[in-house]
Amino acid sequence: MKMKENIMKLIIAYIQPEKLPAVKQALYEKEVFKMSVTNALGCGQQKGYHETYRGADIEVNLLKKVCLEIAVNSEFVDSTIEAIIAGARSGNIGDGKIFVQNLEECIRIRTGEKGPGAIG
Amino acid sequence: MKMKENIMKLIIAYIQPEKLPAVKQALYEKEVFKMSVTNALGCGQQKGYHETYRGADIEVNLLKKVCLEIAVNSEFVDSTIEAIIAGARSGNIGDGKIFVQNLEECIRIRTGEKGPGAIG
Amino acid sequence: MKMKENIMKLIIAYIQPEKLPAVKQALYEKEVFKMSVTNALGCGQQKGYHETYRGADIEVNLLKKVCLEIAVNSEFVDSTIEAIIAGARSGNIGDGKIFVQNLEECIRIRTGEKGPGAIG
Amino acid sequence: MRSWKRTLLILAVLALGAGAYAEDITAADAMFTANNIWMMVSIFLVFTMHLGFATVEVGLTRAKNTVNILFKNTAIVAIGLLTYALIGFNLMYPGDFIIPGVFGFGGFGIAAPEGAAGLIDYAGGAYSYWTDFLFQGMFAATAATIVSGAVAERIKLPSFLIFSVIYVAFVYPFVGSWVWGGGWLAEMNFHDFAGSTLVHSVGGWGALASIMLLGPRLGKYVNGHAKAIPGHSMPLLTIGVFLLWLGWFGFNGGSVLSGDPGAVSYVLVTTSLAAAAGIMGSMITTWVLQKKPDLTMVLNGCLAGLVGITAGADAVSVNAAILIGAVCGTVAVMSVMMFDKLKVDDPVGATTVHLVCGIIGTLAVALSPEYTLGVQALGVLTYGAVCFPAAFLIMFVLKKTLGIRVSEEEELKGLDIGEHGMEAYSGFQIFTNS
Amino acid sequence: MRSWKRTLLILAVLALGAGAYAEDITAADAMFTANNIWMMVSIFLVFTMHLGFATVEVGLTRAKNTVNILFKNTAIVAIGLLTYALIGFNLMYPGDFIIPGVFGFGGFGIAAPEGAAGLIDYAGGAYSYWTDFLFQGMFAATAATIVSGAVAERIKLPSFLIFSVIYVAFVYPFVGSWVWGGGWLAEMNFHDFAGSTLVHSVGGWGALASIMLLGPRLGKYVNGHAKAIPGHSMPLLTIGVFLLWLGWFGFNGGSVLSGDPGAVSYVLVTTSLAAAAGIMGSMITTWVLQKKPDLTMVLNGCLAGLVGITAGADAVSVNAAILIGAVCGTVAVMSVMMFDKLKVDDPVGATTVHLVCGIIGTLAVALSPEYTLGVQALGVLTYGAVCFPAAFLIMFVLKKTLGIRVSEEEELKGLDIGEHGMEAYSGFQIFTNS
Amino acid sequence: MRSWKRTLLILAVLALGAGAYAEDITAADAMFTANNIWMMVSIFLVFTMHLGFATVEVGLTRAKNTVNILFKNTAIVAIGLLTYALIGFNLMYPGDFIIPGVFGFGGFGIAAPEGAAGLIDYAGGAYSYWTDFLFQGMFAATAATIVSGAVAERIKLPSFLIFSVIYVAFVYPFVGSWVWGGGWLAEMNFHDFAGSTLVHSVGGWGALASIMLLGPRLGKYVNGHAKAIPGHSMPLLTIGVFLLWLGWFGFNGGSVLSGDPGAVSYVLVTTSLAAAAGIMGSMITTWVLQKKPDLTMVLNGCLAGLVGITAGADAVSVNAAILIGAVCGTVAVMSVMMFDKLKVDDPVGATTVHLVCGIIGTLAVALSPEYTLGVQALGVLTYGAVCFPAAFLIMFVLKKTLGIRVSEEEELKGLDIGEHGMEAYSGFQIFTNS
Ligand SMILES: Nc1ncnc2c1ncn2[C@@H]1O[C@H](COP(=O)(O)OP(=O)(O)O)[C@@H](O)[C@H]1O
Ligand SMILES: Nc1ncnc2c1ncn2[C@@H]1O[C@H](COP(=O)(O)OP(=O)(O)O)[C@@H](O)[C@H]1O
Ligand SMILES: Nc1ncnc2c1ncn2[C@@H]1O[C@H](COP(=O)(O)OP(=O)(O)O)[C@@H](O)[C@H]1O
Repeated sequence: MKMKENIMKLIIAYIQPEKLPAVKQALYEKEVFKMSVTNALGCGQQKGYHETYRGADIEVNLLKKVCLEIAVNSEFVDSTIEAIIAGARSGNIGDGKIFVQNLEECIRIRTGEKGPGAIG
Repeated sequence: MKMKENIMKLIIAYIQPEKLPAVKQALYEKEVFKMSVTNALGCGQQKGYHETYRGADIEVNLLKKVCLEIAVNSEFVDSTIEAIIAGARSGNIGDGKIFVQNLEECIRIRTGEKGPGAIG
Repeated sequence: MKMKENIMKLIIAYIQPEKLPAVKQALYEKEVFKMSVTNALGCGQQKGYHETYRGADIEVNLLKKVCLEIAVNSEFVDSTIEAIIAGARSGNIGDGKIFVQNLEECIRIRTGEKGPGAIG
Repeated sequence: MRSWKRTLLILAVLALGAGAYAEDITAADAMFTANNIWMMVSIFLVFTMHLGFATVEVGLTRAKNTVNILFKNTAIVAIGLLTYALIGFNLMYPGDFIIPGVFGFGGFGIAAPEGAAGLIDYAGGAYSYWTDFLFQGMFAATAATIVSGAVAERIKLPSFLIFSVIYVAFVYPFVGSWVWGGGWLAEMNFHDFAGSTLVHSVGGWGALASIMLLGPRLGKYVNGHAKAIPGHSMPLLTIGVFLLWLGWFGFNGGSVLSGDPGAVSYVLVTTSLAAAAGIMGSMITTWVLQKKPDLTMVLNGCLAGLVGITAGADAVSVNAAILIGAVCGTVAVMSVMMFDKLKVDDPVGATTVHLVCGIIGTLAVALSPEYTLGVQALGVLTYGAVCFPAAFLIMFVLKKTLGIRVSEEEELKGLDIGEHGMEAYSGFQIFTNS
Repeated sequence: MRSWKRTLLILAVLALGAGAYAEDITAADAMFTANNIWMMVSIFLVFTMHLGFATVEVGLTRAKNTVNILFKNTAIVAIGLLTYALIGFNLMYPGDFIIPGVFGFGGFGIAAPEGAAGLIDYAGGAYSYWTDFLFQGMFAATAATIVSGAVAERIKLPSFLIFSVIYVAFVYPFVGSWVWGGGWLAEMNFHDFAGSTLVHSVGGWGALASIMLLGPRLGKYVNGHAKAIPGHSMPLLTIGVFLLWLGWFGFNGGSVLSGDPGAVSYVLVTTSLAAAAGIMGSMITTWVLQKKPDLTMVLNGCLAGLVGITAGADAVSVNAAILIGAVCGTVAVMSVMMFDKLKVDDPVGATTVHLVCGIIGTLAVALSPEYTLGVQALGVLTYGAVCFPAAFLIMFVLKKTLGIRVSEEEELKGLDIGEHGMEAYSGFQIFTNS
Repeated sequence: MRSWKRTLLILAVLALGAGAYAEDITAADAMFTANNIWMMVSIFLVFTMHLGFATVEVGLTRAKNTVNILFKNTAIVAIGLLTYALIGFNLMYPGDFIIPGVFGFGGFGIAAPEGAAGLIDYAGGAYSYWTDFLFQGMFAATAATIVSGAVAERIKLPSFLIFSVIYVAFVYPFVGSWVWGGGWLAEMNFHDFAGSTLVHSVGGWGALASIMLLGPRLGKYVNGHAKAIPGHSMPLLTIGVFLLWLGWFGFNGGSVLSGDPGAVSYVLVTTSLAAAAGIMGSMITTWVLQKKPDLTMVLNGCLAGLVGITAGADAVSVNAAILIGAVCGTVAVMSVMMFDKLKVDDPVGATTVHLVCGIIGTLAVALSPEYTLGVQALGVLTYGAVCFPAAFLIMFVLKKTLGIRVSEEEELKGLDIGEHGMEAYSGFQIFTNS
């Protein structure tokens, strides 16, 4: 177990929805082609906004974000992170976060193939 | 590596959708302001319900849930968990679960800042 | 910590949406009843498709997938993985991936119960 | 579609020499046919309003209560027509009164007078008996539909249906007889052309009484101030408002009760300009008060203008019509906010549009020299004094017996699952936590 | 809009002295104009039904097949009108028959008789030739539209279009000529006022034959019992049903084939009350059988009542109309369940609404003393005996040649991507796994 | 609805002996009533088109800009009617010109001529003054609505509203007077029956000028070639197209300016067949060019056929109508692709449908022997030469002053949040990253 732990990582990134195309582009350039995307709502330093609907107060503090999950072998971690930052940074609050976790195992359903080889 | 592992945690909680406002409130009180939310479908002890649609049987066993992901520094883990429980518990089946994982790394996209400092 | 680490795992699987019923069925047979489901978009070997909309090119490379998250005690890991594969494999590109991670802790919100006992 | 009979007819005609069959047609017959066609067109337009109400109410509420609202609005149309056939029509147009000018009843069920009496002679060649019934019947359901929007997202289905039956079968036609049935208010020259008061206020008072007893939706008023609960479909809302405007052409235009070209087309013009002015008035007001112009307010403003002109569409000048529309549109925006201040939770603004603007419109009839503010005000007060207590009583009894409010859990999960066991948008990912 | 010509006209008029121009207008002209306006209004209403069908079918099916259904329903309207102009009209109304009472053909294309023969004399002053064609043409497409709903979510687009062309161009007008064309059933005094049988059953038989050959949708019947496949938009469904009711005013009201005030307004009343009774009947039935009242059943019940009254709207009493509506509404709920028991998968309940209730309605005409149950039953059987095999044959040939069912993979991904390469709700998160 | 007055009337009648009241009704009165009813029905149909435009535009754009589009289309109707009442009507139908055949103005506001002059004598018994105003007024807003679709998803709300006011209040009626007002083009026998040029091209030229100044939406043209930006609701699009077709019955049918049975019903037939042919033509074309048939193209094709037939609906033969429809449908598909090649971004294809097919239709009038290609072409060129620069100028000034385009950030987040602070589909999970 121990070893593997260092071999594969799961990278989770929350970015601004409108940055998704740019991030995908940046990842492709780094030859990271595989990822999963979900849309999420985020709440952070970016304070959200106040609106009124029919005169009543509406406080939107859960902002639309996109969540990327990318499993990579450790040698790709840095380049993947760089790519995400390159694509997602605008310098404004709300740009988002990247989280990195260990991955114990990875299996390709189609082939049953396991481990690092199954990631790509 | 070892060390960091103990420094940052990723808390994943599945709760009843209608409890989200209460949980957010409870988290704010514990000064946990940052989180990501997605809506999910859950299936657990709570057995779901049977309905008929045009006379045909419809078994809904994937119930609407909300998923919270919160990255925190370890000293916040307990208070965060308490807050979630405080906000989400109704005592009924279906209240949900909290999962805790290690977090290897955290990066703030805007600044490139890394580690515990980037979490908050 | 160390110990627990080996006791509980979080299994994340990305599958084809249309396979969800089959996978659920397979999991039930292995007595895995608890899971969370979200829908995701995936991009992998499966190249997506080109269409034209009003004559303009539309490249869909984020394909609809379903994401399963299942927390299990380690003795269930293999049977769970087998069940997912059994339900999700079609032999075609796009079948998806399974990722396994360590789980540090698990809490049942309703009871406050912790650890392996709270998983099921 | 028995075209073959047609064929025979033609042969006959040709036999007689073309046009021969035409001899016995009189100008009065032709006029009767034309008038009646106009009234039938008005029936279709008023019918369309029920779809308009349904989509407006759905658009301004949450996805999780959509099926329930659609169900209520479908049921109401059926209830309205059937009870009106059984009782309402003869209660509202009793012919001669039992208590003079106050109460009369022509007996159960509907049946056309024999021969010409049910046709050309029924209304001086303006429309047939059956046309009259159906036109009036389409109006009847409206009063209950107005209530439906205000009580949306929290009322128990059976209680609402019972309320509707009673309100539509008895209250609406009973009070209606005082003016349109030729009762005492009519004799006092109270003027409510197409029903700012008789239809809209009657519904509005019912809505107000109901939501006062029902209380606000969960999460609407959080520690003392109003929180927004956004409607889930602006397209459905907009479709509804356009359909209502369209329907209003028949609601007001048909209320001329004949196809008289001058009278009807004038009513269509005042109606349209009031609606347009309502849009403009509310647009400016919402832009000023809310910084950003709120579509729901502008659409409410359009309806406000329409309700406002309904009482005097035939009587006021073109400029007065524009003024009435603009005032109603402006007031509508403020009124919606005011009701929120008063913690009276009305998801669709029914009380604002139908009650508040119904009153304004009824009073505004006095802009025409033929009518006096005093009598108009008397009418407004009378209807309030009768309809509010009546609705309150019915709802109160239901509250004490069947109960009128769904459980907190059901309200959170939504009435679609709770009352109907189904979703409005199966498969769609919708955040139900608000 | 050549208002300037108008101006000239006015000048002319003023020259002659006001009203002078009016001298040569006869009452018959005015009556003709009024009648024809009524028929044109009916055309618009029947046209609206096509939108109603489209939204009903979309609402009761899954989001992933929406584009395909909308496409089919749009194509059908075009196919219906064009084929009816080319062949249908002259096949359905041949004038004189080649095989007496059974088959006739007036030649290809449409052309109005010269002068008055195509105008006031064409139908005894009821409507013009062109009005007749368009009114009939709007009906034609309906038969195919009914099939469209039943075969939704699994049929191959090209095969469906070919089926529609043949069914609408040949089968519908051919069998229609037996009654409306003045054929043998008309001579036997078989009565189908607006088409419970000629339109709805003809469509219903086509639907039944098609879905029997097509088989149920994947996942509809899992180890022996029916699983629900919920429709994705209750608002669209409801919009559709209201539009269909609206359209029915023209479908039935226009079938009087003139603006006759008494006859038309009576038909509107029976039609409305039957629809209302259909809602009530189905509401009670679904509430009892399903514990919670199912909106889709109530809306089917409304359509069931409308289909039921279509055959006898002009002939039965008001009470009979309510009875027919209530019966059809009640039967509709049970019939939907029965077809599921029989594993005949009809996503929208077309066979129930149009076939089952079409038959009930046609037989119910015998409630009127003028008509006999025997002849009505004969008509029902005749149409079944001809249309079912005809539709079956066409579909069978298509199945053996082009194929009629999409691949399993396409069915799972949805026909929108498969047949059209597009999504109906781009950007929306929708679970496509059912 | 003062039925009691009715009652009195009836009593009176009975006193006089049945039918007595009928004596003073003339055939001309009846004809006037019938004609006017037809024109009022046309008003309702044209009104419905505004809802059609709104839903079409919403359906073809992204969810995040829905509120903004609905807001614009609601505002335009109000602006159209009010400005037309204030200025437009008297600018378009000045009666007598100041600059002969080119410019006239009848004064501000609307007021009916006294007595018969505003009624039966106003238009030779065809319709009343008020009917005329409202029918024309409903047309007016259309020109701006056409622009609205083309500039969707990126234009600043205030600038658009200002543009609309100017274009609708001045440009549209001014140029309209040249033909419908009896101006110089009318005198040259230029024929544009219901407005392929006067309404649709006028709107189309405005749209073209606007989008040229506005530029394409972000992400529409990526390194040189067009990317698809799919519309978010095919059901709304389809509802809109059906409503537009429905409305066109009044747009064209009402342009006969009387209920004349032969003329109107013929126009309805040519209109319907052209729409059907437009569907067929575009269906075949998209199927061939895009491999899979694109619903949005087919629906554009239907509108293309309708716009195409608008100029000659009364003048061309049935076969010519079908030809015109088929050609327009085919051209529409190619034209949409061509504009994309030219990097002129028109989200809804307004320039294709209204401008390109408006021109084709106007020229196609020459298929009728009464009119010459030369004059028709002259008309087309004239309107282009005036409207394009006019629209360009207005937009250009706005661009230099208020600005016409929202910020990039707002465009990405969507105009609903940006301009209105609200969402169209609250609660729904929608990917906003495209
Ligand atoms: N501690 C955290 N846990 C989970 N999600 C987070 C956390 N911090 C930030 N996020 C996600 O990242 C998004 C952007 O973070 P925010 O603090 O608003 O901007 P910045 O990172 O630039 O300060 C948030 O909306 C949220 O979705
Ligand atoms: N082992 C698990 N893996 C993933 N998700 C789970 C697991 N157990 C529970 N959940 C999530 O928590 C929700 C509530 O769990 P449930 O068992 O229904 O209630 P309780 O935890 O009160 O017994 C489920 O719907 C599911 O979303
Ligand atoms: N490295 C990865 N990181 C995250 N998600 C992945 C990764 N690889 C695959 N996936 C998910 O699995 C899905 C199927 O993967 P794909 O490569 O298309 O098929 P296969 O695994 O059969 O080659 C993808 O659409 C994506 O959602």
